[in-house]
Amino acid sequence: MSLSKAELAATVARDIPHGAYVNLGIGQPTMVADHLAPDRGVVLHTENGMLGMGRAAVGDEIDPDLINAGKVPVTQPPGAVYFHHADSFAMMRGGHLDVCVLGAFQVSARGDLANWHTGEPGAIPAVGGAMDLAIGAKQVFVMMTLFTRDGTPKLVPECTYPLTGLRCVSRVYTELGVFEIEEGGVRVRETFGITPAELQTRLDIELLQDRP
Amino acid sequence: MSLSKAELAATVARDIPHGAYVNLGIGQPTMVADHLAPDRGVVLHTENGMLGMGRAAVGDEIDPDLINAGKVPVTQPPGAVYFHHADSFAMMRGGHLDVCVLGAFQVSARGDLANWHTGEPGAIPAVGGAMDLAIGAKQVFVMMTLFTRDGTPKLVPECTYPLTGLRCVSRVYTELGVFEIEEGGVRVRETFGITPAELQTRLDIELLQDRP
Amino acid sequence: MAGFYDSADAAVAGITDGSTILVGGFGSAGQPVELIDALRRLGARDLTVVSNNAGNGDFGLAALLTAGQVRKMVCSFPRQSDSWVFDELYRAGKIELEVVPQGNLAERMRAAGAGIGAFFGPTGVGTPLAEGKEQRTIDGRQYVLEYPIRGDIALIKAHRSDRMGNLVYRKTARNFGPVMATAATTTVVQVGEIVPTGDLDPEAVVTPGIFVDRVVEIR
Amino acid sequence: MAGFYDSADAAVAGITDGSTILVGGFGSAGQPVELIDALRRLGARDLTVVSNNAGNGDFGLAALLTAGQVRKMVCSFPRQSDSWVFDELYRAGKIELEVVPQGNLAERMRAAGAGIGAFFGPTGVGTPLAEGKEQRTIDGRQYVLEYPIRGDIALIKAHRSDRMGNLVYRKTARNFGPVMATAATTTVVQVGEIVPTGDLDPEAVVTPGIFVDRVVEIR
Repeated sequence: MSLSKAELAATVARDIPHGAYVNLGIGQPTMVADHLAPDRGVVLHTENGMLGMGRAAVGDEIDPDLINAGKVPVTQPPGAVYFHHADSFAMMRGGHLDVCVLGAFQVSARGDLANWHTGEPGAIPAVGGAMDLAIGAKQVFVMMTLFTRDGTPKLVPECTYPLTGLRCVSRVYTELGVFEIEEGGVRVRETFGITPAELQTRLDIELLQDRP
Repeated sequence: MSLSKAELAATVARDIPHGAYVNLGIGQPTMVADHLAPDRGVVLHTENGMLGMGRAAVGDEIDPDLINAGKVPVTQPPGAVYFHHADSFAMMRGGHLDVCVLGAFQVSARGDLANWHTGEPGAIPAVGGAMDLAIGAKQVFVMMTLFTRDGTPKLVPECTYPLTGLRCVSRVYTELGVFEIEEGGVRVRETFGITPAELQTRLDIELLQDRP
Repeated sequence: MAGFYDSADAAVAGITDGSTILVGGFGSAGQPVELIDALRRLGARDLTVVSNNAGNGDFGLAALLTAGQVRKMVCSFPRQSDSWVFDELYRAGKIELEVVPQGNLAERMRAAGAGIGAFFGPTGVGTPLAEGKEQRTIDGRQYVLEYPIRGDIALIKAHRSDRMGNLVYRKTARNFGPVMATAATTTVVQVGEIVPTGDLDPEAVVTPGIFVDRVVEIR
Repeated sequence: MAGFYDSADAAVAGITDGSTILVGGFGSAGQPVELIDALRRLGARDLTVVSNNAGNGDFGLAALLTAGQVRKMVCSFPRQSDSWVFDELYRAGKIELEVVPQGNLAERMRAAGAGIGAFFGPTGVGTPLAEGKEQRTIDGRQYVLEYPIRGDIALIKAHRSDRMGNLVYRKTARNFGPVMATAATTTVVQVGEIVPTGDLDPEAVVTPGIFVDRVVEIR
């Protein structure tokens, strides 16, 4: 069986090291937080100026001055700290975060990321922190469906959408499999409800199938 | 009568605008603080990370964690704030201070400053914050004796000592006169116990004598 | 030395047509709505506004856009679920847009405030937003040369000010405020409360008063 | 994630010969004397030490120099009234010295921590300390290109830490600590007190725990 969105989020969460500093991009990556048990000691960064971010706020907890990068109200657990935007992005760009988890339109076989712009003529460009996040962690995990709705692969030889970052993705999590971007190519780490051989037939990139 | 050191400090203090943010370099410039009445609202910066620095600490006030750039214990008046070294120097280099008052070995007619190194072969070089202070304020005032002990002028056509900063001095306060460094040359602003004409005979630079 | 004003209108007086205005806030958090409203009433036009977003709903920055006072937006993320005012102006060709990655926006304003002439940053290498920019490889890594972004005016919101203009912020409403305060010729701040000098913890002040020119209390 | 150690010796264990060590402090204020003493006992040699000064009296950094463990000092102001240890080594040709303007020292470490590849700074233009460096005129002002200073290890002193490694400092002892914490691969901190997580004001933390690797309480 291919993974549900919740299962995919749980799979990403499983691979985040104990005590890691992590930024979860807006959208689907936010769901990873639901699968990080407190005893894992994972510390969440939100680029609008907070480390140690808590869960989504509910009811009386909602405070318009306390939001995440997706502008969703969150909570302040013990040990949380605040800083300004330049310090927050210096923290990212300086490579201090262990993991960023991002969504994507496309990832190339060498780890190029496209996730900010579809390149459509009428679209209003909006990059936010995407380009900083793409280069802002020791490891960048992408969470996405492996195919678009019309069946086109999103793990591709070369991105056709405008790039967010060059050679920045370390791992790609999809409903059908987890892929490691290595120097020599893309390695299949695990598959869900499909064999590696079947996966190979549906993708335009050469998959490395076995750990050396 | 030429000015005493205390009178010179009072003269510099007189010319600091109400409410100005000021850095007083170590050594003689520190004395300016004694002549800044509290109602002048002048706020002192010390580059080791404090704005709103108080007077020298005495007796029980002495706290080894609370010192000025000369490593002298000082006090913390209401409204004082602390910041780290990068923020402190960003404040200076960004041109936010109104006035820096510095000592000097030499100042050139176009405002070059030499105050960090005598250039002697055996001397251990030590620049500290001098080069940052030299370019770190809207106006840089120099306080110095006009002549060395052997009578050589310190306001010179070209500095012979290694430079601290280029074209950075706006005004020079000495025991014999105050000099304004202008685009067109050095203007005598006031003299003490000597006539401008006499001063001219003792200096190797052309003095502009009258306000245009 | 910070000056204290009785109203937002008094605090923004004198802002001229054609100014570049740095506007604090990330979405609504930290957005200095009352100062922006006063700028709208002042009527200054042909403005360049630097802000992370391009307005939310019909208030604050969005209302300033509606009034036609803004020639150009410099921001990282104009397109939001409630950015219909900007979207319509942009599609009608009535407003210019310069998109800057969020970290570059912050770091370029920091550079302006810190006297940095330019810096080689890692963000955007190989992307359309780095096209035409000087690039350099340093220690095996590629960088893009970025220049400071300066403002004539910064409009920001803080939590408290003392009478020296020292500021503290509140939670993630801090965001761009401290950086913008350093990057503008004149920094105008709306605060929730003005407290006596000495009441703020000297270790906890985020923006020293040297960066603050005008303060107005908006409760 | 910050680790907590029972002694200064345990906290500095593993520092190897040839390391570049960033050492906090401005004179004695903020100097992590107990960590430096532990480094001396550890015996690592051939060190490059980056610190504002080159030691005071016969203790701390000065004692490390006396022990002959430091090959090179990078600092802004080695020469002080009580820097006789350094002075003697320097005049005897037993230690190298690189003098860096104090603001460049701070900003270059900040650049290392912030992922900046290099920056054009205003300090030192036209002086001997800018000789041989790339220069550029930007917007009519001259600048010198400065590169990051990175450390393998930072040894710093803070006032308090919580169990997340979040740090607050005390008065002007803050100085280089927060910048060095960002610029080193491994940051070791001696604090006066470790407090329970939640006891520090989240608005007043200066160094977030992400920059802190090892903490030891030295009362």
